[in-house]
Amino acid sequence: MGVEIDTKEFKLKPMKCEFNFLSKSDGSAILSQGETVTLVSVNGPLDIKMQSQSIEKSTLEVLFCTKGGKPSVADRYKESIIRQTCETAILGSLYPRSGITVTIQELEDYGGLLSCALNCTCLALLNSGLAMRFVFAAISCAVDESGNIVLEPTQEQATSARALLNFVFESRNKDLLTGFSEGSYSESAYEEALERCRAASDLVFTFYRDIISKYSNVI
Amino acid sequence: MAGLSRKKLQLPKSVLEMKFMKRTKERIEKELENIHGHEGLYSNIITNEMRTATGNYIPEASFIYCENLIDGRLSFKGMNPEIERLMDLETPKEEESGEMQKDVSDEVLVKNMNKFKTRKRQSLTPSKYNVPSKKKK
Amino acid sequence: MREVYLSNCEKGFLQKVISEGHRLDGRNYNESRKLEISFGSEYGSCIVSLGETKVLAQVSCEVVQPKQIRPNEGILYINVEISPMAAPQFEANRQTDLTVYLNRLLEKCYKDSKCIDLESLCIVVEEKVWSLRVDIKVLNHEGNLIECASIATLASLAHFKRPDVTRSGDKVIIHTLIEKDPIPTVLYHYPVCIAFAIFSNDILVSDPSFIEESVCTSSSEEGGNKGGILVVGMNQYKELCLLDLMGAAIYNSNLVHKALINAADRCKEIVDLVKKSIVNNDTLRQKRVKKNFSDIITTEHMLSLSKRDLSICLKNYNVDDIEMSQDEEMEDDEDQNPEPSKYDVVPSLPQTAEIIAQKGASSWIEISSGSEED
Amino acid sequence: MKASVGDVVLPGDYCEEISAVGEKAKVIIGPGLQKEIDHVYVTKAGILKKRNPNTYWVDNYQKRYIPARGENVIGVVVQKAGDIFRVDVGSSTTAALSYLSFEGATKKNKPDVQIGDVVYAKMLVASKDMEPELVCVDSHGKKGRMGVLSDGFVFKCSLNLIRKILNPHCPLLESLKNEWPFELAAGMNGRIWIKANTMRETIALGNAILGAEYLSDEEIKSMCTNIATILAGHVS
Repeated sequence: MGVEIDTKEFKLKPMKCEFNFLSKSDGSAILSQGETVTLVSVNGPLDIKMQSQSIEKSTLEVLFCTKGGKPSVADRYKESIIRQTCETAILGSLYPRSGITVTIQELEDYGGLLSCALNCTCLALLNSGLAMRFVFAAISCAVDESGNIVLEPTQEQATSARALLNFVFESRNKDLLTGFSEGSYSESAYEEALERCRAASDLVFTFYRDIISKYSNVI
Repeated sequence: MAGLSRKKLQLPKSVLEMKFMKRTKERIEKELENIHGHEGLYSNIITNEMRTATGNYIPEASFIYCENLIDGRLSFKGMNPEIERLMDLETPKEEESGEMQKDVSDEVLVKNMNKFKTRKRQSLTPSKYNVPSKKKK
Repeated sequence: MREVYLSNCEKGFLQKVISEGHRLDGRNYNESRKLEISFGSEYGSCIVSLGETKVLAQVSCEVVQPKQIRPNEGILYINVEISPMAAPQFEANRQTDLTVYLNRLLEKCYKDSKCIDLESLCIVVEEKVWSLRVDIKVLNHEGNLIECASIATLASLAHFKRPDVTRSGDKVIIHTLIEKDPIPTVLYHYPVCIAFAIFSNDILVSDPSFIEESVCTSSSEEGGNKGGILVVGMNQYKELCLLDLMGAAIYNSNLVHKALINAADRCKEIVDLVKKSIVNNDTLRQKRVKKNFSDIITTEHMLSLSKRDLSICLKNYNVDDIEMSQDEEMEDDEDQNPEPSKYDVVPSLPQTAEIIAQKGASSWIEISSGSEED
Repeated sequence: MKASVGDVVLPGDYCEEISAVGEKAKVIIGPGLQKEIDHVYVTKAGILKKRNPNTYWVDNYQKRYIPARGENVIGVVVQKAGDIFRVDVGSSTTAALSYLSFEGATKKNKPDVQIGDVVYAKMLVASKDMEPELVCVDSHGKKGRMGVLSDGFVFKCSLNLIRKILNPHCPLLESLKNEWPFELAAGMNGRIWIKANTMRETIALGNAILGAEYLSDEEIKSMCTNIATILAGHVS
């Protein structure tokens, strides 16, 4: 499917990020994608009770907190997606018998919350200095009634879309790390969405590199 | 059977045959025996290349070998005399070699050394130049 | 709750610093850290940061059956949560005694003091009342959580607006925020909890930082513990609604008296700031400017870390002495690229006036009440 | 993505140059890099640096300490368990410090170390699978610069700041050392112990160190002179 996709006409929401937002966490980042804002804190490697330790790699614990108080199943679903992505990204084998806790706090939800949480988690992991195999970037896109792909849909486009697809790409050779979707879509729509999101993930990786360079030339 | 990778000092056979060397002979044989035994055990997994390849990459987990940092414990203006004594012990070497008061500047020294070498080769009478060495205590 | 270790030299040095009239970060005894209140895009959600201590408060409402004993009153529910985000020593969804302590104090200060008019929350007596739920999330624990949490609770309650309700016969219609302007909660008075750390029983220190809190509540070797945390709940009319002491007993009464006087003017200051920030948040909303938590993301926090709010600081160390020229340079290159511009592939910048049709009171035109519920 | 020395690197980038040099000669790959079958991959985000005898590493920002062998650290004694002290060094587990590993310590005369004391020790054993071990003596049994640090004050900071002030070219210590007498111990685990004659001088020292993290060299110098004037100006 080597359809040539030029990256000019891609629409990514403006992203703003800040490192070290929380002084007490080992690594923290606050990221705003468009109007959706998330705050992630990473603590680790920490010591944990015996029974939850594992010999060959560190135990990853992800906690997703919504703004409202009542914990719901949706949070557990988001936690499992984020844990599965971080499990492959973090070199857990370097910190055996220890625990890493990732806490995600939702501050504003105007669509694309999960992909904003994933990108913010990746930035917080970079800030915490934990060894990682690669960096990952989450892109969401919507398939509207007429079947064409809308990248990074706004709240209205998302609610009225036929399907919502989210992809997480890793930075080594842009392989698909995690994919989750809602709604129904055709096979070809899936293929095209995959390619467009993969091309758009470059923009996110360049954003990461820019943020890191902004902070490292100061330190 | 791959020879032992490391050249081991082996006693000559005749010495091993002697009566009093009996016990060491058995020990060496047992050693050889269990090395070969081991090799046979995993030979399908461990290839020779694995056994002989020495990695060129040395992983190093600490920054102290990368950036040459000064020692972490310091004391200034007589706060802790013991530490200051240790600091003076370690740093003078650098200072001396660093800004040692040189009455003869380096370039002049280099020029003289060249002249010295050429004169030595032409005259080939070493006696004249032994004198300075005797002076050195 | 993992162990937080405090070394003897930290305890000894801090006691010495406090007894000599100074404090570690250069503040004097009754000086508090910088207080910032920022509001989110929804009503009733705000982040309060007191120095580096940060707390998020979110108010939500729903219609419930009232209690039998109070058929005509709404319900207020306050819930404090401390996640591992606050500090590495906290474990996930684990009720520590700190959360119970905070919960209890906030309930005393906001429920028992009757600062909220619960009758105005009643829709149908004995059948339907509004239940307000305040969720407090500690984001960063740098000491004095109770003061930061109470300011967050007060600010979010004062900022919260519930949907309007019209009753016709036995039918009750709850209007969405767009149909009818939401109704602000009615607050009789604005109570705030102010915390003081007491050192060796005669020194009163306001807004203790994390290390000051742990040192004054730690038991020193030479017998017992002479420190403690005194929490004073007071409103802007100088009425006392809460007094709580943790740690050693106080035996000279003028200490409490001094604390009450300090608390009075500190509370006045806080309440004015809360009211002012709510007022200018409302004016911004009238002017249709999108206010959002993303505005708290700035690059100057990192610069301020290096200059203004150092955790160890001389009393009159101010950063402007460093030749101003350096500062300008630092600031200048920051302004040129406030945001990584090449990533704004979306033409409309959040701050521009162009407004995307959003929830909220601003767009009246094409909304039918069905499609846009909260 | 391919990276070269001096670049800002992200995890997942690989460096051709290191593997090229690696074919022929010995290469030391420092923190932040990992040799995998095909390339040397970057595992931490920061700036890729190189030092002459084929030493490569990534200078990244980090607050949490991972024990590494041979590093001098500052720990707080938290427990006496049998014949070892448990010392908190800010890593995931507490480190073990045998009471014999002090100068002149024997079974009978035990070193005078209380719970809560601060020690400056060297990390003898540090691997991911084993519990870290500290010692306070060098190989000849001398304590050198290690041992218990009495009074003064200890505070936490990022690992980068430690490497910054211990860098020989950093102007911080140069400009402070002839201002007022003070003593300093910087542990690679992001903890600094400071001690001066008066309380104000100690606070001034802490202020200068923490203030230096995000400043350039000239700004550090002007900050130090500024702090020295404030200190000298006030008799109190």
